[in-house]
Formats: sequence, C-alpha cells, structure tokens
Amino acid sequence: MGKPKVAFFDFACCEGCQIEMTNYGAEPFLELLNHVEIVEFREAMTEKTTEPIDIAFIEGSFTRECDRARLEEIRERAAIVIAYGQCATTGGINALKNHQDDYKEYVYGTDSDMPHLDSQKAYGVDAAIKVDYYAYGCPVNKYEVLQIVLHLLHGKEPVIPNYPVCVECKRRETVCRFLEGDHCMGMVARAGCTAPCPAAGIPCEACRGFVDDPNIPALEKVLVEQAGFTPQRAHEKGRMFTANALEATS
Amino acid sequence: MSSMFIKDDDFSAFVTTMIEAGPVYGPVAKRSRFIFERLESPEELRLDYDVTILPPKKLFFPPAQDLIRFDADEFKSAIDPEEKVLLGVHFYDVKGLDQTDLLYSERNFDSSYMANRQTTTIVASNIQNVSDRAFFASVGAGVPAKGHDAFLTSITGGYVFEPLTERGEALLKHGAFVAATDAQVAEAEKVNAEALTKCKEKHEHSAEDIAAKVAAAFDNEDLWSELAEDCFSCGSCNTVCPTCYCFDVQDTWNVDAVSGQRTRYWDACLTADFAQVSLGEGATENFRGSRGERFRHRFMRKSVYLNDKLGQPACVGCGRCSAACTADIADPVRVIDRIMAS
Amino acid sequence: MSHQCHWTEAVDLFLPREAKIVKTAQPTELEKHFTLQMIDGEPVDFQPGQIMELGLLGYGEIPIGFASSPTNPETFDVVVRSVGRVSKAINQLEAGDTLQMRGPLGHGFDLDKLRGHDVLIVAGGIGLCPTRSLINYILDRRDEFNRFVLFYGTREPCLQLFTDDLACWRGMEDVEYFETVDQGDPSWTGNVGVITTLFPKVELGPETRAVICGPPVFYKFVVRELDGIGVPHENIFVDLERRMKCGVGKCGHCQINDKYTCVDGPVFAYSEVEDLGEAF
Amino acid sequence: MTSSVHINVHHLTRVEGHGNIVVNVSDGVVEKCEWQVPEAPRFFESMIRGRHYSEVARITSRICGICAVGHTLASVKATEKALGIEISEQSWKLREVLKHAENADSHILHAYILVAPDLAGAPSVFPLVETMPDVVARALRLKRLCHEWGSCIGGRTTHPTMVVPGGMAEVPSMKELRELKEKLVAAVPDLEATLETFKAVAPNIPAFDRPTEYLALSSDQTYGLYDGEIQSTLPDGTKQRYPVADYKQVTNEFVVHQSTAKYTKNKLDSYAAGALARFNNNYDMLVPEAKQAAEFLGLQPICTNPYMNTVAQVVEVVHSVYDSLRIIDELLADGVKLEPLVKPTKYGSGADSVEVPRGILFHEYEYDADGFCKGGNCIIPTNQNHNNIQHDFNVLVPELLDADKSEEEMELALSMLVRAYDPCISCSTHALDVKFVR
Ligand SMILES: Cc1cc2nc3c(=O)[nH]c(=O)nc-3n(C[C@H](O)[C@H](O)[C@H](O)COP(=O)(O)OP(=O)(O)OC[C@H]3O[C@@H](n4cnc5c(N)ncnc54)[C@H](O)[C@@H]3O)c2cc1C
Ligand code: SF4
Ligand code: SF4
Ligand code: SF4
Repeated sequence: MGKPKVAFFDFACCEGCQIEMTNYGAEPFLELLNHVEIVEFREAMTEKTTEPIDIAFIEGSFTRECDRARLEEIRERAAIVIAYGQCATTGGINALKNHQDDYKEYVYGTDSDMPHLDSQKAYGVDAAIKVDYYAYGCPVNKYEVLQIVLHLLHGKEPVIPNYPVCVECKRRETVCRFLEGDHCMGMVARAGCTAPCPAAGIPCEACRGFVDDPNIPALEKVLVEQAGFTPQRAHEKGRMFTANALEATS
Repeated sequence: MSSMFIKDDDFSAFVTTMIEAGPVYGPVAKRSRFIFERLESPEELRLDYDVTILPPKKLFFPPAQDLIRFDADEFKSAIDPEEKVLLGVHFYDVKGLDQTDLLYSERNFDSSYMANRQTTTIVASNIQNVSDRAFFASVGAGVPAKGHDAFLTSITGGYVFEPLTERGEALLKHGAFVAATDAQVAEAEKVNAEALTKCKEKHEHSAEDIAAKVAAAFDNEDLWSELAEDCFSCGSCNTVCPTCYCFDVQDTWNVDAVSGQRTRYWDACLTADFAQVSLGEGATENFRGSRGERFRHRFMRKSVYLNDKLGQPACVGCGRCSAACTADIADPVRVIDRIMAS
Repeated sequence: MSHQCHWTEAVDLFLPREAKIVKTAQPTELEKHFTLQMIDGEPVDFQPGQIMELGLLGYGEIPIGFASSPTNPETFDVVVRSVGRVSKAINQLEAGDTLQMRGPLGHGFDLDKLRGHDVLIVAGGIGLCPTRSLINYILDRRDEFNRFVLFYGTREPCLQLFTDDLACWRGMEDVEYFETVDQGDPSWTGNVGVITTLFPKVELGPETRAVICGPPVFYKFVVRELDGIGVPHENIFVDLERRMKCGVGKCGHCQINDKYTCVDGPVFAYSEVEDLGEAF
Repeated sequence: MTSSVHINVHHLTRVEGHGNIVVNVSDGVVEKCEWQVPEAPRFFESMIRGRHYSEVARITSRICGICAVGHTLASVKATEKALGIEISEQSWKLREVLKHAENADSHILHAYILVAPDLAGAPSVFPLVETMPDVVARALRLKRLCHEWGSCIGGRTTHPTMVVPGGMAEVPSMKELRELKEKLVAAVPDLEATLETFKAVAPNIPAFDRPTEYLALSSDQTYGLYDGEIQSTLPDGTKQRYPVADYKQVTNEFVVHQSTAKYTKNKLDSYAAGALARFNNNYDMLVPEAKQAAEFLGLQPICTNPYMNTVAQVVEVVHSVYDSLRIIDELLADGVKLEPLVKPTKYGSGADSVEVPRGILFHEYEYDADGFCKGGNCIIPTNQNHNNIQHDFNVLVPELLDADKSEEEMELALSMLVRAYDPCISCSTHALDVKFVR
C-alpha cells in the first residue's frame, strides 16, 4: 500500500489549528512525511486534487448553507473524515452567538440581509456531513493529532479522553484555580489538552467541549458558591466554547 | 541508631552536598502551594510547607509511567529506577507510601513501582504547618509510620536527625552532624507530638465504628446519590490521594510509526468510564454507572475494604481530597459524619 | 542501566512473552478462533477458567480466557470477539503471526470440587469460550466426573461458536447437551427461548455442581433456577467479567466490592460473591 | 499587448483565509480587476457583548490563529486602558519578547512556506522537501524555535494563555528564560543561512514600484512592535504622528461591494501596513544586526516595491531575535517573579494597538460598571491593506498588459503580489460595526 493521502480543508475559523501543524519541528514533521502524503493544504500549497483521499482533516464551522456542497464533496472523496479544532467539532467559539437573535443586525445593521453575509448559526461540520473522528481543542493539541494519525495509520481507533481537565491538572500538579480565588470550568471540560490554561494561571474555558455527561447544575452551583458569580454569569460561563452543548444539556 | 543534630547554619551546606552527590527531591513552593520537586539549590527547599498538591507517590508511580518499550524487532522492560533522596516527607505521607508498598508488593510484586521505592532514601520531617483540611491526628493514631530511612525534626537552632536505616545513616556523611543531646531529642519529640494537636478537622468515631457503619450503609442508595449529587466525576479526590493507585494502560506509537511504548497512566475510580466494558457491536456495560456508585466505592475502599489487610483505614488524613474537590463534597470527615448520622 | 541501583530485580509483571499463531478459524462474523504456541517452547501450565492478558504492541492488552483443555500442553486456544481496539487488531492476525501474552493469571475452576460429582455447565454467548476449556477437560477425563449436563444459549443460531464441537457434543452419549436461541431463524428447529427454558428438560439434583458463564444479565436468572433445584451456593461457580487492564491485581478496574476479578477470580463460588452489592 | 485576459483565482492558496482574484480584460480594456474577500463572517463584536473583561481577549484571540498573540496583546492592552490598569515593567518586557516571537514566527512561516516556493518556482513547500531538504529542515527548525520562544512567554503561540488584563498570569522561570536565551543564540547560524537563502532568490522578486502612504506604530524608544504612536510616512519622507486613541480618524473605514471586509485610507487613496511599512517608518530603531541584514539584502528606506515586504520580514526576524536577547538579559539580571495582577481602577472605554506581523492592529472596548463588555471594535491590518492591494492591482495590471505577459504570468504576478502582503483574511472579516453602502 502506498502512503495514505491526507488533505486539509478549512471553513469558518481562525486557521490556528493549521498553524499548530507547522509547529512540530523539523525531525518529527519530516518523519511524518515518510508515512503520509499531503495532497491538499490550501494555506501551504497551490496543488489541488480531485482524487480520492484517505484522511480528510476539516477545520472550521459549518455556518453557511453555501458551504454544504463543498463539505459533501469532501465527504464523498474521503475514506476518513476528521473534524479538527473546536470550530469543526462542535462549532467552538463561533457558536457563542448562536443564542443571540440579533447578532447579524447588531453587527451589520440594515445590511444584514446582504447575500454575501449569509451566515446561519455556527455548528460543527457534522451538522452537514458524517464525521468519523474528532480532534477537539481551540487550538487542537498537535500531539494528540499526531497520535490520531499514528493510530489511524495502524487501523486503530484513536483514544480520546472522556474525563475532565481536572485529571490533567492533577497529573501535572497545577495549583487549582479555585484555590487561588479564581473560577474554572475544568470539571466539566473534556481533557486531552494536558491542561495548559490552569497551568498558565487562567481558568479552563472548556475549549474542547464537555465530557459526555457533564454535571452542569453542579458547575453553576460551584461557580456561584466558590467563585462568587451571579447565577446569570454562572450560566453564561458555560457558553464560551460550548454554547451548542450547553443548549443540549439544558 | 542514635539521633544526631545539625545546626541551622550548617543545614544548607548539608543539602547542597546531597544535591551534588545525586538527585534530591523535596517540597518547594509553587504559586500559593507546594509540590515535591527536584531541588536545584537548598534555598528552594520549604520544610515549612503544610501539604503538597500531590503526595510523594508520584516519584515512584509517576502520572505516566512506561511499562515496556518496543520497536520493530523487540520489546523491553522500561524499568530504570533512579537512585535518589526524598527529603521532607510528612509522616502521613510515609504511611501512605507504606500502604502502597504493601499493596504493590503483595500477591504480585510490581517491579515498576518497587524498583523506584528501593532506590530512594526517604527522609521524613516534622510537620511545621498543618493544612486547613488535614485530620491525620484522628486516623490510625496508634499506627506508627514506617518505611522511611530517617526522620528530621526542626527544633531551636537546628534539626534533630534520627537515622532509621543504613540508607538514612549514610546521609550523615554529607553534613556537619553531632550527636543530639537528650534535651534536643526531647524537644523533637515534643514538637512532633504538638503537630498532632493542630488539625482543624477530626473524625469523632473510631475506625472500627466507621467501618461498620459505612459497610452497613452500602445499600442506602439515596444516601450515596445525595452525597454524590454535585460530583463531577473528575477523580481529583483519587488522584491526589496518597493511598490511591489505580491506573489505565495505553499503547502509543512514536512518529516513526513503528516503535512505541506501553504506558500506565493514573486512573480514578470516580471517573465515569472506569468500570465500563465493551460487549461488541457498540454495546457497553458500566458496572459502576452512577455517580453514587462510584462515590460509594471510594468510601468503601478508604474506610472498609482494606482495613484488615492494612491494619488501619486506607486514608491517612492528609486532607488533600477535601482541598482538591472543587464541589467540596469529598472531605472524608464531613462525608463520614453524614454517613454516621444516617 | 545508567544509575547505580539497589533493587531486587524481580520478574517484571508487565513484560509479556511471545506466542505464535498456529491456526485460525472464523466461527462467526465477530469472533475468531486462534490456536497459539509459545515461541520459547515453554508449555503454558494453566487451569480451565484461568485467563491471560493477550496483547499486540501498539494496540494494547486484553484479558482473554483459555478456550482449550490443558490436557494438551503444546498449544492452547483462544476465541476473540471483535469489540474494540485490541480485539479488532488481534482478529486481523493470521497463522504465522506473533502476538504477546502474559499468564496464566487468576483463579480457574476448582476441579477438585467438580470431580466425582454431577456437573452442569450453563454457558451464554461468548461465555462458551472459557467454559470450553472446562468442557474439553471433562471430556478428556470423563470418568473422573459423574453426569455431565451442558446448556448453551445464544441470541441467534448464527452466533453459535465452536459449531464443530457442538455437533460432536450433540451426538455424544455421555454429555447431556441442550441448546437454545433467543430468536430462531427459518432453519432452526431447536429450542427457542432464554437459557432458563432449558432447565425443565432435565432432571437435576441438589448434589449437582454448577458452572455459569455468560453475559452480565444472565447470572441472576440461572441462579434462581438452581435455587429451585436446591443446589447450595458453595457449589455454584460463576465466571465473571469486568473491565481489566493489568490482570495482576493492581490497576483497580476489575474490582467487585473488595474483590479483584483478575486475581480473586475470574471464577468465584457464588457463595463468595452473592452478597457483594456490585457482583450482579 | 495582451488583448484578452480572464483570471479567476477562487480561494487563493498559500494565504491565510479566503480571497479571490478576478481580472477581466477584453480587447485590451480592463473591465474588471478585483481583489475580493468572501471569507465567512464570524460576528466577534456580537460575541463579546456581555462577557466579563477577563474573557474578552480569549474570545478575540480567536479572530486569527496566526496573529493570536497580537490580538491577545491588543485586546488586553485596550481592556487595560478601559479599566485604568498600568502594568509592571516586568510584564511590559515579557510582552515585548512575546510580540517579537510572534512576528518572527509568522514571518518565518510566510517567507519560507508561503513565498519561497514562488521564488523557487515550486507550487508548495512539499516538493522542496526533495529538492532543497536543508532549506525545508531549516524552515521547520526556525518555525519550531519561534513556537518555543512564544510558548515560553505566552504559554502557547496559538491563543496564548499567560497574557491577561493586569499583567501576566504566569511567568517563565529563570531556568526557562536562560534556556530560551540559549536557543536564540544557537539559532544565529540558521538566521545567517536564512539571509543567504533570501539573497539568492532576491533577483526573482518582481520589480514594481507604487509609492503609497506607510502606516505603523512608532516610538522614540523602540522599533514599536508592542507599543507606540501611530505614524504615517509618505513616499517623500514626510512623517506625522497621531495618538492611538485617534485611530478612527486615521483609518477612516469604508465599505466596498467586493468584500466582507472594510477598506481604509488616510492621506492618499490607500495606505500600506506591515513589515515594509514599519521598515519605512522605523528604520532608525532597528538593531545594528538588522540594519546589516537589510543592507545585505538590498533593502533601504523608503522602499516602494510591495513585493519587498517579504524581505522586510526577514530583516524584522533578525531584529526580533537580537532585541529579544537584549530584553531577556535585562530580565535575567533583574530576576523574574510572579506578580499579582494589577486590579482595575475604573470601568470605561479604551483603545490600544500593537503591530502584528501584517501591520498595525487596533482594538477598542467599552465596559459596564461590573466589568462586562458593552461592545467593541477592531481594525485589522489586512483590512487596511486590501485597499492598497486593490490600488496596486489597478497599476500592475496595465503594466503587465503592456509588457505582453501571458495570462498565467499575470495570474502568478498578481498572486505573488497578494502573498507578499501576507494577508490574514480570517482576521479581516471580523465583524464590522459600520453600515454597508448599498
Ligand atoms: C475474565 C475475562 C475473560 C474474558 N475472556 C474473553 C474471551 O475468552 N474472549 C473474548 O473475546 N473476550 C473475553 N473477554 C472480554 C475481552 O477482554 C474484551 O472484549 C476486551 O478487553 C475488549 O478490549 P478492546 O481493546 O478490544 O476494546 P475497547 O473497547 O477498545 O476497550 C479498551 C479497554 O477496556 C477494557 N475492556 C473493554 N471491554 C472489556 C471487557 N468486556 N472486559 C474486560 N475489559 C474490557 C480493556 O482493558 C480494553 O483494553 C474477557 C474478559 C474478562 C474480564
Ligand atoms: S484548575 Fe480547573 S481544571 Fe484544574 S483542577 Fe482546578 S477546576 Fe480542575
Ligand atoms: S474530587 Fe469531588 S467532584 Fe471530583 S470526583 Fe472526587 S468527589 Fe467528585
Ligand atoms: S482519602 Fe483524602 S484525606 Fe484520606 S488519604 Fe486520601 S486524599 Fe488524604
């Protein structure tokens, strides 16, 4: 078998996850190229293909009906579709406006119905096509992405944690934000990032989304009781990167 | 072996000489808390710490520990212990290690852990400050700590150093020790006894009474789901516990896609998938599917299941879980009080 | 080793041995049957009911029961059902490939408690794999046991394992073999119904020694039938399954209350575990 | 002269975000010549409404994954203005090093991965893995270095974690800083090799001059990446400074039909921002090593060839490495320690700016009395360049037609021109708060 053909595609996003892919360093990156062939990566290459691809990485949210056809075309060509980055997996930060009814008017005023500003609510790309695997995070954990690729090269399903970020804080012995008088959402956030935010002295915002069964009532209670939030703010907090999931749990 | 004394002024030279001789780990400050870390200089050492975020188990059973390494041709054991000194362990953590030593060596001898234990010289130290959530005075009070190689107590003008093993005695060569006077030994005893009076929390019942009542509450589903209502299944209470030692095992490949490692990672019985199995065709079964069942399991283990084997409860009263639990529902003193009142 | 070390170099619990696949068969879509031989030539000295950690580097290890009788020490059999990462990868292997194993591990069936008695084995689904080891052992030493009754239930006829064995058992004089399926198909002429519907078909006494191995829901119902017959709980042996990682009593995953399925089991006398709130 | 041309580059590659080039020429008459920005709008201004001031930079950082550090810094600085926060000298220095890391990081990516293939006649960097393995390995090495450099100070480079209103939520340890210094020093040979590489391909840079206005942050103390006043330099060398608070009077945003992003202008029809604009404004403040690099590469102020932006970027990389080494030495001498965050002294509105790789970036916010955001505005450098790109097109297309270039050659020349600006289009389609002209 030849090297698997890998392609990268982007939709509404900041393209930070692509950038993470350039940060491996020379040896790991060149070694990886011994095992996969990158056939399409708009930001880094002019070449485009119409051939079947083995693994398609899709970055960015599905926010415009006009993107559906392009997504479907990718799905048709790709044996495996991986949504990578939070925009693509759950809608990510783009979904922070989904609960607002007036986001278009607020931003574009009376021009909000102009066709090139067409934008629905933001969802993960699985709102348009079937996704096989999810690489969460804003940005993705590049080492997790590497493990996903290595697993798939061996036909093994990737291992994605379903435990909260607190686990990773503990593993690296981070001082809990609550112990420093701050707040945090790590208790309901899906781990896999290695908890860089609390380690850097800031709260986890659940940028990888929630664990499968997040205890949201307890989260809001803790934010009120331990962090001194108003109930309103405690509820709003759950929206940062997880607006779509919050709608689903409440 | 008789107790020795070292002056405050000579202590830092003692630590420096040890550091020069090989790796030394001890409590150091991290933001507003403390952690055990490899010392670069004696100034970092904070023997006045109250409690570290993680217990010293992390040095013997690290959060991620390779078990075997493999490449295209062969696989090998990854055991490669480091000869080191661990300085400043409080007695409750010594007890925790002693329990883990037993559990990791009985029936099947776990060399991945035990090799690290056997290559470490442990110097325990007195508790200069007591953390807010500690209750070590009221658990296993009659059970002495064992497993350390020496005991260091801070007294007026210096430290009393009590070597307990040859390993402990071997450290004497690194510092300007003199024989401790009887008065100094007596002061050290007093200092250590006083630490036991400073815990803010305490169990009001004996370990036996607690064990009996907790065991009897096993089927009280309402109680467990009430206790676990705010639980995030985050496992922090397990992870920071000196007597918890469960793990998960995962294999990963290196970027060459051929070589790799089998690694064990700390796992926690409070996390949702801990007891979940796959049955095929996508079906799963979770043998502890509810928060209450998982919460119960932890308390059964801490207060009931292991008491006979260990001769004491599997909780040493460090209070780490109480502080680590963001929902503040994990405190053994409060939970046991609630169970006793049920 | 880079450091000066003072430690007892004991056996590394996690270092597996290599085994070669001698033969494979695919009894059902999900299950694959392997005959294995240790590469170092050492025979594996196991008891029916014991388990091993079967592994593939890079994929992981899984607990699997011995599916053959220890009477043949040269090779041993396993049947692996594809359910996840490791089992799927193992089931891609063919004769000639190697994999790794650690074991035997845990407690098997206490054969002394079965010898000289009537034995009933109740197997459901993949539960036939570990019990096949015992079945074949009994058949190999048939005269050491009294009556031998075997119940086997699957969800559908196509899920039956070891169909050659089944054919053979159906025809054997000294095995009272009964089978059932939850749901039949047009070609199925046998019993349809859950496993307990087989009990009325045979007369069993309270002296019987019973062995149960099946899916989690299975045990309660079978024990209820045995209670009806009056079999004491010390004489009922259950083979239990739990999530398992290390297989040596350390990782904590397989605990049923204070018992470790891997070292205290997987075979337990029912009396040992019936009061454990987490057992059934 | 070429009489009929139809260029339609849909989603130009090797640029960040989505942009189209459309040129129609019939019978020698230019009917359409457009740089279009169709990127999906993302409504950031709407999203920050009602969010606490501690969350705002974490949201606006997501405007762009390449200038995430710059957005974070600009956002945090604007919030600090609005809340009356003065950060410590240590925080200021750390942020300066972080800003350098981002500029170098982005420039390395742009110069090596996005532009160099054009200059080497390849469609992307991947074929170069075979033909120029040393150069590709060096590019990846430098990219990784910049990533580690920024991560040391910022926690990470894509959406940095450590920079927060009030200072730094965490600081690198002395050990980490010493290691960073060693890494930067160790990279000097790669830096020199970079200069050689770009000197070798410099003759392939198209000759094209279109004098325009150059806008950048400037200060009398530094090259002005982290802080300064707005400065305009005209082709004749006339300079003028404006306070950052007056940014709207300098940028004068307006709306055009072909773009989800707004255009800007100041004194002339359009102005340029970015490495070349900074170089033209702040040449005097470059460290000596960077001045030597500029001389080596044949770049002098005031340079009016937009294709030379890439060369200016390489010069800036040299500046960032050496200037960071200077600041790190100061930090090491003073000792770095975790400081408490400076608390707000008021709640109001404030605007501030940093230079991001593509040019001058403005953020502005207003907060209510409880510290929740009432609204905000950002003006992104790529937006400021769109108009300049369009004006370059207007001059370049006729020139190319006159020179009898083929359609492919024209397409390449226009694509290369856009790439030279290193446009960052996902930035530029942040939400807009201005009414569209119908
Ligand atoms: C005592 C015992 C005997 C067994 N005998 C057999 C047998 O003879 N044949 C057979 O096909 N299967 C047997 N199993 C079940 C088999 O171990 C699981 O199907 C297997 O572990 C699934 O692993 P996986 O990696 O393929 O699945 P994944 O879903 O990827 O599982 C990941 C990990 O979870 C654990 N796990 C998941 N499901 C189970 C499970 N059902 N039981 C235990 N651990 C699990 C394992 O550690 C596994 O590696 C037995 C299990 C036990 C406990
Ligand atoms: S800082 Fe956040 S993620 Fe970390 S332990 Fe505390 S609550 Fe959990
Ligand atoms: S630390 Fe608290 S919230 Fe987390 S699992 Fe333990 S009891 Fe539950
Ligand atoms: S249960 Fe809590 S108090 Fe007891 S030893 Fe464990 S962490 Fe410490």
